[in-house]
This record gives sequence, C-alpha cells and structure tokens, in this order.
Amino acid sequence: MIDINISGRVGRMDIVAQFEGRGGVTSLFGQSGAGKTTVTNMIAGLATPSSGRISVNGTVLLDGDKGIDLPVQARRIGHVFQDARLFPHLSVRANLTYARWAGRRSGTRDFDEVIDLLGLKDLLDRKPETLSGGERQRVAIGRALLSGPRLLIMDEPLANLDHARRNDILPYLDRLCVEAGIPILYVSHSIEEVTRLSNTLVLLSEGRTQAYGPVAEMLAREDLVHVTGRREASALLSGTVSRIDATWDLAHVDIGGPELQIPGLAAAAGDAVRLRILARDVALAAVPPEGLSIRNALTVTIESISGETGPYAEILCSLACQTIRARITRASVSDLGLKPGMTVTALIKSVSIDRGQSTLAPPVSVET
Amino acid sequence: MIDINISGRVGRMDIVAQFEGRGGVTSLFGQSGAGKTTVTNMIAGLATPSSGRISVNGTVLLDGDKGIDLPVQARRIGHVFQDARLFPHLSVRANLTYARWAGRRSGTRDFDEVIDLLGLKDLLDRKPETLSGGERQRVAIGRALLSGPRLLIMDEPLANLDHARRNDILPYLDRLCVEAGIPILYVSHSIEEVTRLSNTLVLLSEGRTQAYGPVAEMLAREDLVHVTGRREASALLSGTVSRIDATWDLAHVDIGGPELQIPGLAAAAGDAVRLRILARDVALAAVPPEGLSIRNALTVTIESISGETGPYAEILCSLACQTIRARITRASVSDLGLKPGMTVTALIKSVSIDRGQSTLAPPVSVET
Amino acid sequence: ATDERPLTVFAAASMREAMEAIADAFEEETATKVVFSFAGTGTLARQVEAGAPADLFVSADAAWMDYVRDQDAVSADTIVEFASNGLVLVGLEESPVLELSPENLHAVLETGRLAMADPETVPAGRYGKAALVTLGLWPAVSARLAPMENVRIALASVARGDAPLALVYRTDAMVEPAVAVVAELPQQSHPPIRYLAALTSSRTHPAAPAFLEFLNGPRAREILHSLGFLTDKVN
Amino acid sequence: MNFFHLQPAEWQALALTVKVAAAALLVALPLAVLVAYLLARYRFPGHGIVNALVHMPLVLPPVVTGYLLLLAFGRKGPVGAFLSETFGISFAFNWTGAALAAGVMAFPLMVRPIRISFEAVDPKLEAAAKSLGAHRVVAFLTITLPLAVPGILGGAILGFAKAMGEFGATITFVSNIPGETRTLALALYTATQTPSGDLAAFRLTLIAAVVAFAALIASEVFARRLRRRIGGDHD
Amino acid sequence: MNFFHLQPAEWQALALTVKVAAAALLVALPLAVLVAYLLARYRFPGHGIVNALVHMPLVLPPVVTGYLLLLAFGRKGPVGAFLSETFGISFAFNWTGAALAAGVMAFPLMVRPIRISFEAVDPKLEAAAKSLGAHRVVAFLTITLPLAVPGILGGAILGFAKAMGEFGATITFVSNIPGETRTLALALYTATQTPSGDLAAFRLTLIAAVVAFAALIASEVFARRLRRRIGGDHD
Ligand SMILES: Nc1ncnc2c1ncn2[C@@H]1O[C@H](COP(=O)(O)OP(=O)(O)OP(=O)(O)O)[C@@H](O)[C@H]1O
Ligand SMILES: Nc1ncnc2c1ncn2[C@@H]1O[C@H](COP(=O)(O)OP(=O)(O)OP(=O)(O)O)[C@@H](O)[C@H]1O
Ligand SMILES: [Mg+2]
Ligand SMILES: [Mg+2]
Repeated sequence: MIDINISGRVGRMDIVAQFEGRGGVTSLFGQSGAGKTTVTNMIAGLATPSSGRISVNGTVLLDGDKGIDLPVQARRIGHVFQDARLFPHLSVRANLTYARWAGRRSGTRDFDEVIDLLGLKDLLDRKPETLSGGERQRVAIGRALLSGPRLLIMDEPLANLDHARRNDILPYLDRLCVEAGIPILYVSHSIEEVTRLSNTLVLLSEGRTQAYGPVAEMLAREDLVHVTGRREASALLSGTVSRIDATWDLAHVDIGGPELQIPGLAAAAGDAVRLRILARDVALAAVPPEGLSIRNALTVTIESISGETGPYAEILCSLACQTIRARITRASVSDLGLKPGMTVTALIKSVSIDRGQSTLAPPVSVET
Repeated sequence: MIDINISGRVGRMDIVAQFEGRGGVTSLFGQSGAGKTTVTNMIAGLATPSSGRISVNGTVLLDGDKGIDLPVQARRIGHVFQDARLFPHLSVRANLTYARWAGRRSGTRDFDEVIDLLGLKDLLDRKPETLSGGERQRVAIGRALLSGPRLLIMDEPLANLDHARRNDILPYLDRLCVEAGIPILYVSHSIEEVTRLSNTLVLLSEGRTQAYGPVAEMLAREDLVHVTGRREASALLSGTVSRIDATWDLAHVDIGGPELQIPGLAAAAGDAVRLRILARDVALAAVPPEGLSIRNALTVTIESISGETGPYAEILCSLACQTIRARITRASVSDLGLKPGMTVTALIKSVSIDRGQSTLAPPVSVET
Repeated sequence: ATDERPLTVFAAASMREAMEAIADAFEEETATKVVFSFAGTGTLARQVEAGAPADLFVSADAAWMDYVRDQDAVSADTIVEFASNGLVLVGLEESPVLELSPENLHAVLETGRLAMADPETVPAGRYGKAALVTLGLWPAVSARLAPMENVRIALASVARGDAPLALVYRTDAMVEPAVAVVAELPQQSHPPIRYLAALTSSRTHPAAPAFLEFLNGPRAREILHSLGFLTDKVN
Repeated sequence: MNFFHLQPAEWQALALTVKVAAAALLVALPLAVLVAYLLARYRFPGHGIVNALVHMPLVLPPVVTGYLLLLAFGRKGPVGAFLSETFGISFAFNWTGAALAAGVMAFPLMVRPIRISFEAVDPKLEAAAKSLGAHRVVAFLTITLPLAVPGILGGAILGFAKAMGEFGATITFVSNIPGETRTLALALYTATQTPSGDLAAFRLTLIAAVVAFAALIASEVFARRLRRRIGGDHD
Repeated sequence: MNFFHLQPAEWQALALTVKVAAAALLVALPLAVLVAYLLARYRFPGHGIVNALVHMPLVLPPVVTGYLLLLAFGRKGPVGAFLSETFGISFAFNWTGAALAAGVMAFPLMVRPIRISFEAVDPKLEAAAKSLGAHRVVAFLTITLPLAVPGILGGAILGFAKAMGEFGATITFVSNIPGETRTLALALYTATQTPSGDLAAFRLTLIAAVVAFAALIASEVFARRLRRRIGGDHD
C-alpha cells in the first residue's frame, strides 16, 4: 500500500501527483520529461514537495498538515537512481553492502542470491569507474535490493540491460513484491515492462498524474490511449492454471470457461495467472477455422468496433466476464462484415502469449 | 564503408574486433559487458588499441603498420556516448553547437530540423544538470548529429527514450545514412532496434567479434541464436511496393511473386522495402483457411523443422527465393503432421508487420 | 641645494623616531625631503651591498658597517659615528630597583624569562649578551632567555606581563610608559653601542653629504639627546 | 667538520620544526576540514565573517598576527590567562606556541583547497548514502570526506609546508629560543642576520629544501595511491 | 584628524598594495594555471622537481626567499643584470620588485587549489570536446578551464590575500621605501617600530582587514554567480 498526494514545483514545471498503489508493483509511466524522476525524488525525500502526504504500508513519511517529514535516512526507501549514482571511491562490494555497514540496515535479501541474480560475482572487487553501463545499473539495483527497504523505487532500472538479463530480473522483482511484501514504485517508459510487472499503473503527463488504477483497466481506457499508446493496446486475462501438459510443455489456463494453452509458463496447476494479450496478436475468424497451427480459438462476442482513420480497427470482444482486444485492418472488418453483437472466433497464437507478459498474479490484485 | 580490425586490452578483457560495414547502419550487438563501448572508444580514438587498422569510407584513421594514428579531433566521428557526457557548464544550445563554434565544423544538418526532431526547443537555454534523463540523451544525440561527422557512433542512444520518441528518431537515422551517406555504428542490446535499423550486424561476445554480416543472414544463422536470442527469431523479406491502397491505407508489397498487404508503411509505389517478420507472428495452416481477418496467406514450402526441447518448434519455409520463419508449438507440429517438403499456408497478420520493423531499404543493401 | 627627488636613507628600524625627527628638521632648514627605508640593519646592509638606491646608510651595528665598507658599498671616508646608546633592564612600572647579582636575577626569572633582542641576530642582543657576560650574570640567565626579533617586542612582552624582565636600550625604556628601568648596565660592560652613518657608493642625491653633516651636527644631537641617545662621545 | 654532517644545533632545529609542523597540522587540519565543510555546504549568518577571519592571517603581515597572538594567548592575554588557569596550558615561549602560530598561519591555506574539494563532491552521492540509511554524519564520513581527499591532502601539504617555513608570527609570538622555539626557519633567519652567516644559511636552506622535498614526494606518492584507491584516477 | 580619514601616507601604501597585489596576480595566475595543469595531467620527467620548486617559497622563511631574489634579481644579480641590460627591466627596489616578491610567495598558494580543480575535471569531457573537432588547446580553453574555475578563483583569492600581506620577502628584496615598495604590510611593520606607533599600526591593521574583507566578499559573490553560470551549483 502506498498512498501519495503531493504537489510542488521544479524549474518551470508544477508537480501534482496523487495516486494509491494497492500493493505489488505500482508503475509510473509517462513521456521523457513528464516528471517521473521528480515525483520519485519527492517520495524518497530528496526533493521537498511544497505540501502533501506520503504513506507506505501505513507508515506516514510525510504529512504537511501534521508537520511530519521523515528525513531521507529514516524513510527506508531502496532507491535505484536513473543515473546509478554509485559511490566512486568504493568497490562494487562496498557499494552493495553500504546499507549494511554504513546504514546499519540488515537486508532481508541474501547477498549471494542477489549477486547471482545480477551476475555481479566477478565484479565485486572492481571500482564503479571501470564498469560498463549495464554493469553499473545492475550494481545500483543490487545496492537497493540489499538495503532492507520498506519501499523500492526503481527509476528506469533496466534501460541499459539486454533482454536476457531483464528476463532474469523482472520475475525476481515480482517475487520480491509477493513474498517479501515490499511494494515497488517502478518508473519506465516501456509499456511492455510496465504491464508485465505492475498491479497499478499511474499515468503521468506534464507533471500531473492523469489517472491511475489497475493495469488492465488503464490499458482498456480509450481516453488514455494518447498516453499508453495505440500501438500496444492489449488486454489482461486472469485465470487459473488447470493442468500442465508435460509432453508438449504447455500450461492449460482456465479463464472462466474456455481454456488457453500457454507454452513456457513457470507455474503449477492451481496457480492464479495473468495473461497479457496484445491486440495485434489477436486475429478474428467469422467461422471457427480448421487445421491451423493456432491453438487458441475462443468464441467471443463483439462488443464494439472503433474504426478510426488509418489502416486499423480496434475490436473489443467479451468472453466469460473478461474482455479481449483485437487489432485488425479496417479492410478485414469490411471483408468479414464484422458488427457489434456478432459471435466470432478469436485466434490467439500460443506462442504470442509467452513473451514475458504472463506472470503469477500477485495475491493482492486478483481483480476478478 | 567502415573497415575495422583492431585488438587491444582493457582491464582483464582482451578485445579482438574485426568487421566491415558495407554502408548504412552497422550494429554492434552483444550482452552487457561484452565490450561494445570499448570497441567504439577505440574506433573514436578515445582508447588506444595495441594494434590494428580502422578506415571509414576509404579514409584511414588508424594503421598500426603504417604508423597512421589520427588524433581524436581529426577523426570527425560524431559520438553519442552511453553516458551522454554533456558539458555541464554550457547551455543546451552551446552544447548542441559546440562542434560549430569550438570545432570549426560546419554541420550539414540544419539546426532547427534537429531541434525539432529531438523536441529540444524549450530546453535550449537550460543547463544539462536540470535536464531529465531522456532529455539529456536527446541533447547528446543532437550534439553528435550537428557535428558534421564522417561516421556516427551511437552507444545505446535510445535507452532512456519512450517509444514515440524512438519512432521519430529511428527513421531520421535511416535517412541520415541514405541521404547524407554517413555510416552509423550503432550499439544496442535491443534486437528490435538493431534489426530495424541495420544493414550489417556485428555480434560481440566477451570482447571478440563472433560474426558479422547482413542482418537477415545473421538472424537466420542457427549457430548464433545463443547471441541473437531464440525468442526474437525472425526473417527479413525484401520487396517492392507495387501499389498503395488509399481506401484502407494498405501498401501492397511484391516479394517476388506473392503480394503482402502492409498497413502504415510510409512508402510510395516502386520503393524497395525490407520487412522484418518475427517467427512468432507467423502461423501455419495445412489448408488455406477462409473467413479470417488475417490478410496475408502465403503458400510456402517447409524447408526444415527444428524441434528442440521446450514447447516450441522453428519452421523454416521458402517462397520465391526468400525465406520465412515460423514459430509454433511442438504440439501443433504434431497435430498438423508437418514435415519438410510439405506445402502449407503461412499466415501473417498484416498488423504484425507494421511494428517499426519495416523500413525503406537502404540502397546499398538490396540483397536480392 | 634643493632637488625634486627626495633623499633616500636606509636606516635601522630601531632609529625610526629619531631619524624622522631629524629629517623634519633638515627639511625645515634645506627644503629637501628625506624618505626612509626602515628595516633590520642586516637586511639593509645586504641591500646596500646589492646596489640599493640609497643615498645614506644608517647602521645600528658597527659590524654591518664594516661589512658594507669591505664590500665598497659605502664610501669608507664618510663613515661617522653620530650617537651611542646604553643598556638597561626594565620591569613593570612599579617594579623595585634590582641589585645586579646572579641570585637576584635567578629569583626574578624563576617563573619567567628575560626578554631581550636575539643575541645572535640583533645588535641589541649582542651587546646585551656581552654585558651580561662581563658582569658574570650570563650563566644565571642564559637558560631563561626569550630572544626576540627586535627590541620592541621584548619591551611589549614586559609591558604585557609575559616576561618579568627585559634587557633593552635605554632609548627604548624611555618611550614605553608601561615599564620602568630597574637597573642600568655599566657602559664599560659591553662594547660601545655605536650608531654609524655613511654615504653609499651608489648615492645620486646632491644633498646627501649635507644630510650626513646635519646628522652629525648640533641640531640632530639635540634631538637624539631628547630621545635618550648618548651623544657625549661625539661631543 | 664534514659538510654533509648535521651539527647538533641543526638536528635540534630540524627535529623541532618537524614536531611543530606536525602538531600544527594535527590540530588545525580537522578544524580546517570542519570549517571548509561549513563554508562549502551551508549559508549561515556570519558566513562572510567566518570566511574573512579564516583569511586574516594571510592578509596581515605575520609579525602582526604574531603580535595579536601574543596579546590574546600571552600569560596576561584573555585566552592565555584562561587556558593557563583552567588547564595549565601555556603557549608563551614554548614549542606549543610555535605550533599554534604555525597552525594559525597555515589555516587559510588548508581551508581553501579543502573547501574546493567539498564543493566538487556531488551532494547527490551523500543523498544516496542517506537513502541507504546512513546518518548524516556517517554519510559525511563515508562518502563526502573520502571524496574530498584530494583537497584535504592538498590543504595538508600547503599547511605543512607553511608550518615548516613559518617565521614572522612564530618569532614574534614565542621568540627564538634554541631547542624550544627555534625552528629551521628561525635558525635560517638567525644565520642570515650575521655578516659571516652565509655558509650556515646555505646549509640550513639545503636542509629545509631536502625535508620539504621529501615531504612533497611522500605526499604525492600517497596521493597517487589514494587516488587510485578511490578510483578518481582518470589515466 | 578624523580617525576614519585616511592620511596621505596610508593612501599611498594602500594604493601601492593593491597595485602590487594585482600585478602579482595578473602575472602569476596564468603561469600558475599552466603549471597546475601540467602537474595535474602529465607525468613528465622532472615532475617532482617542478612540484618541489613551486612549494619552495612556502617552506623557506620569506626572508631567505627575499634574499635569494636579491641575489638573483638585484642590480648585480645574474638575472637582474641580464634583464636590465636586455630589456631595461629592473626589479631592484621598485614596486615591480615588490610585485615579483609577492608573486613568488603567492605562487604555491595558487598552484595547489588550481591543480586540485584540474584533477577533479573529468578528462572524458575534454575527450568529448575533441571528438567534436575541438583542437586540444580549444578543448582546454572551452571545457577544462571553465570547469576548473572554482580552483582558479580559490587560488586567486589565496594568492591575492598573500600578495597583500607579504612582508618578509618584500622587505628583504626591495627594502621599505615609501611610495615605491612600502606596502600596507611594510607600513604596518614600520609603525610597530616605535612605541608611539600603536595607533598607526591599529589603523593600518584595520585598513588591511577592510580591504581583504572587501576582496573576499567580492570574490565570493563572483564565485557564486560564476558557479550558477557554470551550473555546478548543487543547492
Ligand atoms: N532544476 C530544474 N530546473 C528546471 N527544470 C527542471 C529541473 N529539474 C527538472 N526539470 C524539468 O522537469 C521536467 C521533469 O523532469 P524529470 O527528471 O522528473 O523527468 P522524467 O519524467 O524523469 O523524464 P525522463 O524519462 O527523461 O527521465 C523535465 O522537463 C525537466 O527538464
Ligand atoms: N578500466 C577497466 N578495468 C577493468 N575492466 C574494465 C575496464 N573498463 C571496462 N572493463 C570491463 O570490460 C568489459 C567491457 O566493457 P564495455 O563498457 O565495453 O561493455 P559494454 O559492452 O559496452 O557493456 P554495456 O552494454 O553494459 O554498456 C566490461 O566487463 C567491463 O567491466
Ligand atoms: Mg527520469
Ligand atoms: Mg557500454
């Protein structure tokens, strides 16, 4: 639980940020220069808002009215800065353990575990100056993870990391939220990262929070497409793993009636999962087709068709209490004669689903 | 044309880099810590290789044997550093125009054009310290663009930028290569960016160039998947725009027989284009299906099926001298009874193609 | 003879008051302006040797005058001795008169030091040491010395109570109201304290000989006398 | 006498000089670090006055500073009286006084480079340290202080060199007592004040030069090692 | 006489002091910047010796430095004779000599802070400038030099303050000639040479303090404005 309501000013920009994260990962999403870093700095106590209230898991860090203003060192926020900000005179090891020896904080994370995760084993005795860009970023993440924080702020922590490394780190952050119950405030300009990770999405634009709420809801909101971006429109499906097909390595996920077959999902039967399905990965068929390599064919009802200018149309479909989005060409809408109310088949390539979008659903956010 | 053959040492890592870029964008791709930045520094003259030869468009910048070693300021390389490296005491404007007033270089790029592209108009009188991470990166790009370089080195220049901004900048870089004939050496850990932009892909691992060559070739090479990454296997199709369907805003692209319909392609009839098609966006059908929203159904012949462990299989298909890759589940391979030699239908959602992967093919690289 | 340029005199800093008074009188009489460069005699001697633009050199120490004479930096035949001085011991204003004996000195210096000009570097100190040796007092005080860079500071340290006793010129004792003379050292106990003046070899001012003469004349003697200098020898 | 063989008096002066300079450094350096930090990071009322006070010993002739020290720290001086009554500490005519004079004179030379280094340390790093739980004092000690080492070392070098060479304030404040306050600088001065002292002065100059040279080399080596350790070495 | 009304002699000394200090700064600062840059960025043979030479005036008592200057730059000194014959420049006993002495004494105080600032400038920025086509000299002038301004300013302040207060080397080298070489510091010394000079000394101390204070305030304001301009202000 984080509860933020602050306002202030930096340069010529007014900052007005008001949002709640109900647990798990809260993502701060916005364009370059939208004020994301500034907001995190105010929360961490590094910049002073002119007024407001900040509380994390019930602990009030700032309350302008009550005169509460915890100093930085008392806020217990693990902060991964956008610019790494490693201590140049200390070895990587001393940087990583700084909170322990200088901050008297006993991290709950195991040192070796974090080192392993971030691939820092060979760098421990080096000085930050000799590290590559990505290495520096990883050390910064490790330092924050090992500081025993009550809240983790991560400002574009994966910008310089390759996909393989990202895919190691993201599930770890997931687990951190779930197991250790540490809320994460995650800043990113990558909607993929954001939707993959977050429970709550906060949209920031020109210093103001435009809207916030559960990721699925935010992505579905038409009025926010200018911020979330048309291109990556998607839907989130919640479901439960009904069984694991070991032969073909497919997980069968019950999404409230129909089943989806998902490859490469690290889950066990009974787990609650969230599946992010990109609109552009969903095709529609007027009649259920045969002999396709596409394994997931769902019978859905067309709710609405938003046909703007440009080549695309966005089709909102419903199935068993859930919503799915399809993005097809306007030409196809016309060819197939699609209309709201029609029953069609939504085709989803199994392979498309497993793109790092599927995660164990954090318990706090079972939205169904 | 850039021609690199250098070796040297940094810390405990030996650098051995040998590659040629035949024009356009040459991408240096490798994991964090692979030595990408070090190689670019050696090319720029900021680190000294122990031996080697560097030439750009025929001009020799370094030749250990002949004793040629141009100093940094004579190499005329526009360098976008991974860490921006703006001059902290100068305004954004003075940073951008530094090459002009301090380096006596008359840039060929128009100042206003670059400012517009990068959205820097409101920042011109600010000091770097007050810029956000993304703003800083954009200024660094602008500074390099305006330096009238004979070679542009860009070290992860878009890491902190949102998609919208990326999609403004990437086509510009494209044009820069084509129109101004300035080769670009591009460092990135994002295979998407790399394949979208590059003509030549150089794979770097542990300080050594593993392989280099045309992007399509490199992505198709099975022995390099551990570097290029399994997940994003793809194929590049070369073609010519045959006509533009204005009603539905679709470009029809002739790929040597069959035609593909592509939305949102900024091209005119007659243009040569390259289409990157991700393996995971290709589905296969045993019989040509009817009534689908999927517009591109190509008749192809299965060349090979690589069915490894794990849920996936990789199908290499050929059509009209070109190759296309499909990634489907092993379960589907079995269900449909796919075998090499079979003729099947490859289904490609039109919408999937337009993901920033399609570019005007730089004239130097018409590989067909 | 008047000249636009002032006459330049390099004079020992300890002579400042006297020299300025004499210069004023000289100017009154001849309308020739005199300027001084005051510093330690040793410093000035080396400068005169190095060709300083001095017309006259006034030394508080015969040894340094010999030195510059040997270097031909002053005209040997112009050296005159125009004043001399005596040595006294001073204490704080109400201090009783002190009988000069090792025991007495010992008693006074038990808790404090004898402030005096540095016996090794400053002429006043050299004379003082010679006197103390002659009087057999040296062993009693040598361990309790506070050698000072100049006499003024020695005086000041008594005036401030840092030292109970200072050995200074009688001229100095006369001008510091906070101290009182507790003993005079006999003139015979030390080499004569002589103030010498000479024209430098590099002099350029036509009035230089006139000023040297004036310095050695009755008007100057009067002034010197009023400030506590001994001029009887010259008389 | 072998030219390269130090005489006892020279040894004494050398040892005393090192003792005085080291003591001055030891006491003044931490204070200088504190003052430099305050001046660099805070704007408090009186900022300008503190800054001016720090620089005063540089602007005033050393003799004046020495004299002011004498007034304040002498036996009867307000501070001196208090210190001697309360703690039994006395600076008058004592090597500790020489160290005090050297420390005061060296102080501005230490504060400025240290302040420059503090100003060059990015306060964001200290903020990062605090966000990791470090108390502001701990953050200062573990981050800002080590990063300011080039300035602290530079200040220490200037301060030590100055303390070794300090002359005017020392001789005025604590006199020129062999074995107690006669440092190399004072011994050297002593030698130059005698017409025949040239050889001795030359020897002492050599000794001072050699010591200073050794100290400098040592500090450079130390600085280079430290810079490598703190990773600021850009070579 | 109004206490707050400066006397002609005081005016003269004040004007001279500012002239001497400014001249010393003007000539020595560029040289100090050059030497500091060389010491900071290059390891050449003789690095240690240059470094030691720079610090020498700090370690030696000023009197010795002044004496060495007298030997070298005096009318009969090798350098002095050469300069005066070839260029007609003479340092002996005129204000340019005072400036020379002040400059030499201030030199080490300037070099160290400047060197610290140079060492703190990331050489990668200069490399970036070169990659944008700037010649190494241009890159130095447009990047490294402006970024080292805190150190240069700090060095200038220390140097100016020192030049204003320089005493020992000046009086030894160019003597204490009113209107020519009698700066405030020397005038102050002269005043202390007479017991009646206390008031004059006090006035001169005040003048020196006020000037120094004004210079400091000005430099701080200038520094703050500059720091804001170069964006290094972290507040
Ligand atoms: N000290 C300052 N003076 C003036 N403007 C400032 C200052 N600090 C920040 N800004 C401006 O405030 C805006 C918000 O900055 P912030 O760093 O919070 O952006 P951001 O959302 O983190 O962007 P990015 O994704 O590029 O890092 C930017 O436009 C920035 O230029
Ligand atoms: N001065 C040095 N001393 C020791 N090792 C160094 C030094 N400089 C670089 N290295 C190491 O060399 C390797 C290559 O560094 P480089 O910066 O070229 O990597 P990179 O490919 O650019 O990585 P990234 O994508 O993370 O920026 C890294 O492992 C780095 O730690
Ligand atoms: Mg930011
Ligand atoms: Mg790199």
